[in-house]
Amino acid sequence: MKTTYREAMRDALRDALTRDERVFLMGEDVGRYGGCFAVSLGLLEEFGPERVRDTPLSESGFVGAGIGAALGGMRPIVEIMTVNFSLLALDQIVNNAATLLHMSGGQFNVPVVIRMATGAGRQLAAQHSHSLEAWYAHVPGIRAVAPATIEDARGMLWTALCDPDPVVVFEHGTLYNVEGELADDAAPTDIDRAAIRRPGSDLTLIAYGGTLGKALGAAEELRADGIDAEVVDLRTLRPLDTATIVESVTRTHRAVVVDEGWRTGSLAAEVSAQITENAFYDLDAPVARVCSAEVPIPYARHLEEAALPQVPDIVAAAKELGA
Amino acid sequence: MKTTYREAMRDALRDALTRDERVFLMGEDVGRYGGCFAVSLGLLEEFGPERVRDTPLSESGFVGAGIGAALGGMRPIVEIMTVNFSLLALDQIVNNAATLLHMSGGQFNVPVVIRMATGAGRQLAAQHSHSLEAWYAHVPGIRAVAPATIEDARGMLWTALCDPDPVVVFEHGTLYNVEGELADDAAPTDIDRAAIRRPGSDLTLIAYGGTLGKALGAAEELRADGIDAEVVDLRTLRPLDTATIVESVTRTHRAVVVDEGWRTGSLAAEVSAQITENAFYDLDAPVARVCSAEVPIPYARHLEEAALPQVPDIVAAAKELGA
Amino acid sequence: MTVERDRGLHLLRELVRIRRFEERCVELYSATEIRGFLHLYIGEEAVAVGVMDALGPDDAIVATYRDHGHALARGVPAEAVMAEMLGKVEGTSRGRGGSMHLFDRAAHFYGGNAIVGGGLPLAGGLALADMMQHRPHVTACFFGEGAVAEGEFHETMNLAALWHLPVLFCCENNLYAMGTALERSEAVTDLAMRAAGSGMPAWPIDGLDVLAVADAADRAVLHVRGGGGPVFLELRTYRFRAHSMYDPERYRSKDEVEAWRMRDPVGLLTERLRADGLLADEDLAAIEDETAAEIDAAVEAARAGTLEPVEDLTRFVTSEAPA
Amino acid sequence: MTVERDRGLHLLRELVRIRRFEERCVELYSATEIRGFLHLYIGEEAVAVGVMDALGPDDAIVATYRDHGHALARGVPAEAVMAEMLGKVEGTSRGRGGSMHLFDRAAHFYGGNAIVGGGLPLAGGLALADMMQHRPHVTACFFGEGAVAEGEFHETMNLAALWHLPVLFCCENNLYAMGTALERSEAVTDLAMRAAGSGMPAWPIDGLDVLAVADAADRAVLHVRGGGGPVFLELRTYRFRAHSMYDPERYRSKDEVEAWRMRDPVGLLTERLRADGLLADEDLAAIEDETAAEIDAAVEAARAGTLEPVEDLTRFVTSEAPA
Ligand SMILES: Cc1ncc(C[n+]2csc(CCOP(=O)(O)OP(=O)(O)O)c2C)c(N)n1
Ligand SMILES: Cc1ncc(C[n+]2csc(CCOP(=O)(O)OP(=O)(O)O)c2C)c(N)n1
Ligand SMILES: [Mg+2]
Ligand SMILES: [Mg+2]
Repeated sequence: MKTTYREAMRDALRDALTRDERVFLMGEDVGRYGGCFAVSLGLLEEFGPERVRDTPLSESGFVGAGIGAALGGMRPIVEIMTVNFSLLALDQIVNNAATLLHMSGGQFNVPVVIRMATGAGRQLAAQHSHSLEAWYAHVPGIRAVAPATIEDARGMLWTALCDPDPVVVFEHGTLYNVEGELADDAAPTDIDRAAIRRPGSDLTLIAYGGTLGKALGAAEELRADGIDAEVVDLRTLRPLDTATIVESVTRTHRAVVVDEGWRTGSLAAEVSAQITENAFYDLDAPVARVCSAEVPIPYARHLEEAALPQVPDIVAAAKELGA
Repeated sequence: MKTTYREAMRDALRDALTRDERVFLMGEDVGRYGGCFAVSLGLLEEFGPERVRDTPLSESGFVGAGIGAALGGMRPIVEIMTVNFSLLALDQIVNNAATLLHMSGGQFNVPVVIRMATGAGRQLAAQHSHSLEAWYAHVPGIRAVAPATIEDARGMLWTALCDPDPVVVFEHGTLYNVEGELADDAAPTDIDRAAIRRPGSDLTLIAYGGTLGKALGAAEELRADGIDAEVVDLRTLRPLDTATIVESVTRTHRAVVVDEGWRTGSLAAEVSAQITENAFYDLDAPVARVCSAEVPIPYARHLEEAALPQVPDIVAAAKELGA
Repeated sequence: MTVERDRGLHLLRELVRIRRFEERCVELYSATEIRGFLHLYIGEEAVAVGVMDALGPDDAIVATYRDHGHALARGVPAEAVMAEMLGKVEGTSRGRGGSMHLFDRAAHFYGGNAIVGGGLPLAGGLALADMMQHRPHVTACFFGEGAVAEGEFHETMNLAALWHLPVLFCCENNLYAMGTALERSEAVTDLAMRAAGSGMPAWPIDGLDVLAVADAADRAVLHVRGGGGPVFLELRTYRFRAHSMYDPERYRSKDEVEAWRMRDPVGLLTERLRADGLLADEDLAAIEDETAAEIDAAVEAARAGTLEPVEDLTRFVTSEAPA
Repeated sequence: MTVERDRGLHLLRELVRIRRFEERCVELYSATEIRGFLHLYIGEEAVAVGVMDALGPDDAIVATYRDHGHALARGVPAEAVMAEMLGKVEGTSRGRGGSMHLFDRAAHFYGGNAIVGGGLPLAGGLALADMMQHRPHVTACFFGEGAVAEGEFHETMNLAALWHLPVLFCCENNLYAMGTALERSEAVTDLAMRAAGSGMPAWPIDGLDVLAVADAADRAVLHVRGGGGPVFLELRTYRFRAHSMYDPERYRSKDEVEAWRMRDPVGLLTERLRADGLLADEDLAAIEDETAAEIDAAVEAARAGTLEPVEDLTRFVTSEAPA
């Protein structure tokens, strides 16, 4: 059927709320407002205020409450409007959600799912445009996933809820309006594996979330120049599916990692390091990175566009590798 | 003169408070208690409660107040007891300190210095042993430094205060009791340059903060095996002194990055990626990383030791590179 | 209370300026000349106008993302504000901040802060800097009632009361935080009473009546400037328009909005001045004409403005060495 | 209030158990058998003992890093607590948590949390889970008065009052947060009054009198369990020893400490029971003997315990698939 990323995510939420009564959605304006990006629109009417809970503006408080509710046997889906505001909840996520199982010697696991919008591209300036996926991917004890397609928007939530441990879901803000087809029998997403979105033989473009579309666009342009690029969607940012990445690069001998995070300390750096560590002697050129410029994202459209990774940047980086 | 890292840091604080009346120290228990690690012991008596300010337990509140005071013309030194608690202040550091200059089109710079203890090694378990330097090094708009020696403990604070923009200083908890000699005429530290702590020709060991000592220890052991290791102390974690790193590796052709942060998404990943990008064709082996295991740091001594990078791990990694 | 003609006309002019400016913003947003998030101040003008009227030229202001009214009332040039929203170099932040991030050093306007509650700690710090430098200035901090649930509000209120910081807390209680009504976000909806409990004078004011606001602000500023410590004003107002341009307002009824419009702050003052025989039709006409001319000129100037060269993208991430 | 002999002796036994256990911990710490941070509960025993006395077996407990007394009073086996501090597999967290992180699923003991204020949101969430699953349980959350300044305290208090969560907030007001006296951390030092202002019943109790604590806790638990929403108890107590083993106590006088020791909770109850003719010398002797035997056995068992194999370092970072 024809749908959008937003609707696919909403269907996933509805499905989860229907299938498991321990599941509930909690966050700022998820109910009466319908969600700041209209993802949960209609769910309050369908499931009631107990299970679709509007919270006060207290990121640390309600994220921590979600963690506590998970300890108490519920399966909370906590929505933080955007990753920018998740900075206010990091103590709960890193010091509690990620550590409780280990600190308790295996006694208390935390089956919470925390959703948040991420990324730039809508001229929202420096306090609303972060891509901090790299931070979350650094923390043992949490799983981080980034649905980049409509299928994954529909299929990742349930697998995330089946995970006995905390899962953070990053939804890139520019994806919500993306339209496409979704098979009625679309299966739950395997969140242990990266996905090869486009097979190719000359080089590997590695992307995730908001940059997948750009990588695929670049692959199209490269084909016009006779370069056959493979495109890998990381899909799960922690734990990284190193095997799939390395297997691809071992075939193509060249890799460009595309990441909307700031270049220094980006997730792309980790991917680059892992490729070097595991496929050094198969590389025909150093792993390249196409990331955001090291600048708080500016408001002006032309500056914001210049700050983010764009198709021409990816194409140029690929060609520099001499593929 | 003979001194300790702690005393050197205290002298640096005293010096700053004496030289510039806009400077003041603010944080939890920096005054009457003398600092949770006794760094500021005696300064309250010397400079009074106005300039050595005990704060309530409100990390976001007093770190933000330090940022605001910097906007207001002061030169605050804000102490967060440890990096673990800085999670509660990240909104202020990332959304305000790091962005205000840019968001204001260059009108408002933020000359604040934020000090915090970091790292493990004292059996303090999962909520008191983080090494999140990689997170801070990811953020444009802030400078991150890690004094690893007594000279730098004494010399970095003043240069940090001279920086018109926010500087975060990471003091590894295991260093405070380190004793050593300090020249009376010790100069302010150049916080733009990494330091080569031990020249060598066979490979480059890159470390910072709490791992510098271990890297130097490993270099000694390697010498016994006829391997001459160069040891580079990053010193400034953001912006990285890529030139010094690359120059060294271009000479030695091999590199091991030693980092107490968790391996995935570590600062070591960034260093590895940069070396590959800039010295790929000079490398005789892939860049290796020796980092902390991907586990919330456990309390039990034998488990904590196993979780952290140790000299034997560094030696083994170096030998694997076939140096 | 009585009001002289000049003052009355001045206040009315300020209310009208903001009202018409915001109306023009709506047009420009529909025409996609303004992008990103746009939060209008229509209905709440009396709050900013009344409080600014009580402040001196050296007092500091901290505002939120809903900051056009505060900037205009504070004397930030309309064309600079408009140019900012059009992303031009002539804008208050050279186009880097946009609607949510207006800054003006000359006006001591420390910015629109787009993190709910994020501006409060900064205000505390600005006040601390004034106090430590013995400057008799007041820092006025504006924030919505939704921010009262945030930890940063709590931490700053306590710090200000504990240290007797010269902060004027201006809580704009427009009853909604996006779609969340006050009674669904606060257990205690009497915000002034609650604030008084944290150790500072606090009282509610009819925020639609600019004279009431100005009068209360006068008394509050007198107290704060006199060294009496912080004051909390609950300014009871209402947002006549949607939260932002994306808000279908499902959370409140048209009737409710209509009822509040009956007490339009512009209308209230107009009637009051007419009743006192201080306002003739031609006075009003003159104000409208002058305002229209000012805004037309601002839009023209903004449109004629220049775009920051893309090469300058990373300027203002760190301070530039003074030439 | 009157007390029967059995109950009186039971409470006295619990007080003595904790006192002697803590005294043994000091010895083991000096002997470096216990490492890391060690926070003693000596002087505050009546708080945990009195509150636990009022709780049922299915109620939940959230504690802080100063958690030995709470664990023991809740029935966590002394040998498991001791083994934890000696870093053994037989410990409550298999040696991974240490003194600050005691956990016990059977006792619904959700851990010592070492982030000041960090346990509060968890408690709110545990209570939310009980409420949503219609379980008549109470979550007792212990925290020090220093935590009252933290944003997480504020956010959780509001959420609990707003949603009528079954939380019993137990504020252990021992007048100091490390070296920071209450009046230097809170603008309003009457914490019960302040808490009442956030919308829940709150009152102060003599926290040195275990009977007064138990009585107040009984009434509070009745209210919370009955669906009346949260209650805040300010338990006025005093820390007879240093904050931790590293604290030279520069911030308070010996006289002050001596004065408080006059009202030692163990002594108070002993006298009271003697006065009521409920306690004979041989009763006390029996309690001391049984306690000594219990603790000796605990230490022996702990010493005889096993160390987690280093190969298992990364266990419990994520859940293990049920065998
Ligand atoms: C910490 C944080 N959480 C959430 C948001 C998203 N957000 C922007 S405005 C807003 C509502 C704020 O309401 P209020 O404080 O009452 O101010 P108002 O918009 O009514 O002026 C929200 C939730 C944000 N910007 N920051
Ligand atoms: C967020 C945070 N800030 C600082 C610390 C360091 N610290 C540990 S205990 C403590 C004092 C807490 O005092 P209080 O809450 O009164 O509890 P008490 O120790 O008196 O029982 C501090 C500051 C911490 N653990 N967490
Ligand atoms: Mg509001
Ligand atoms: Mg205390």
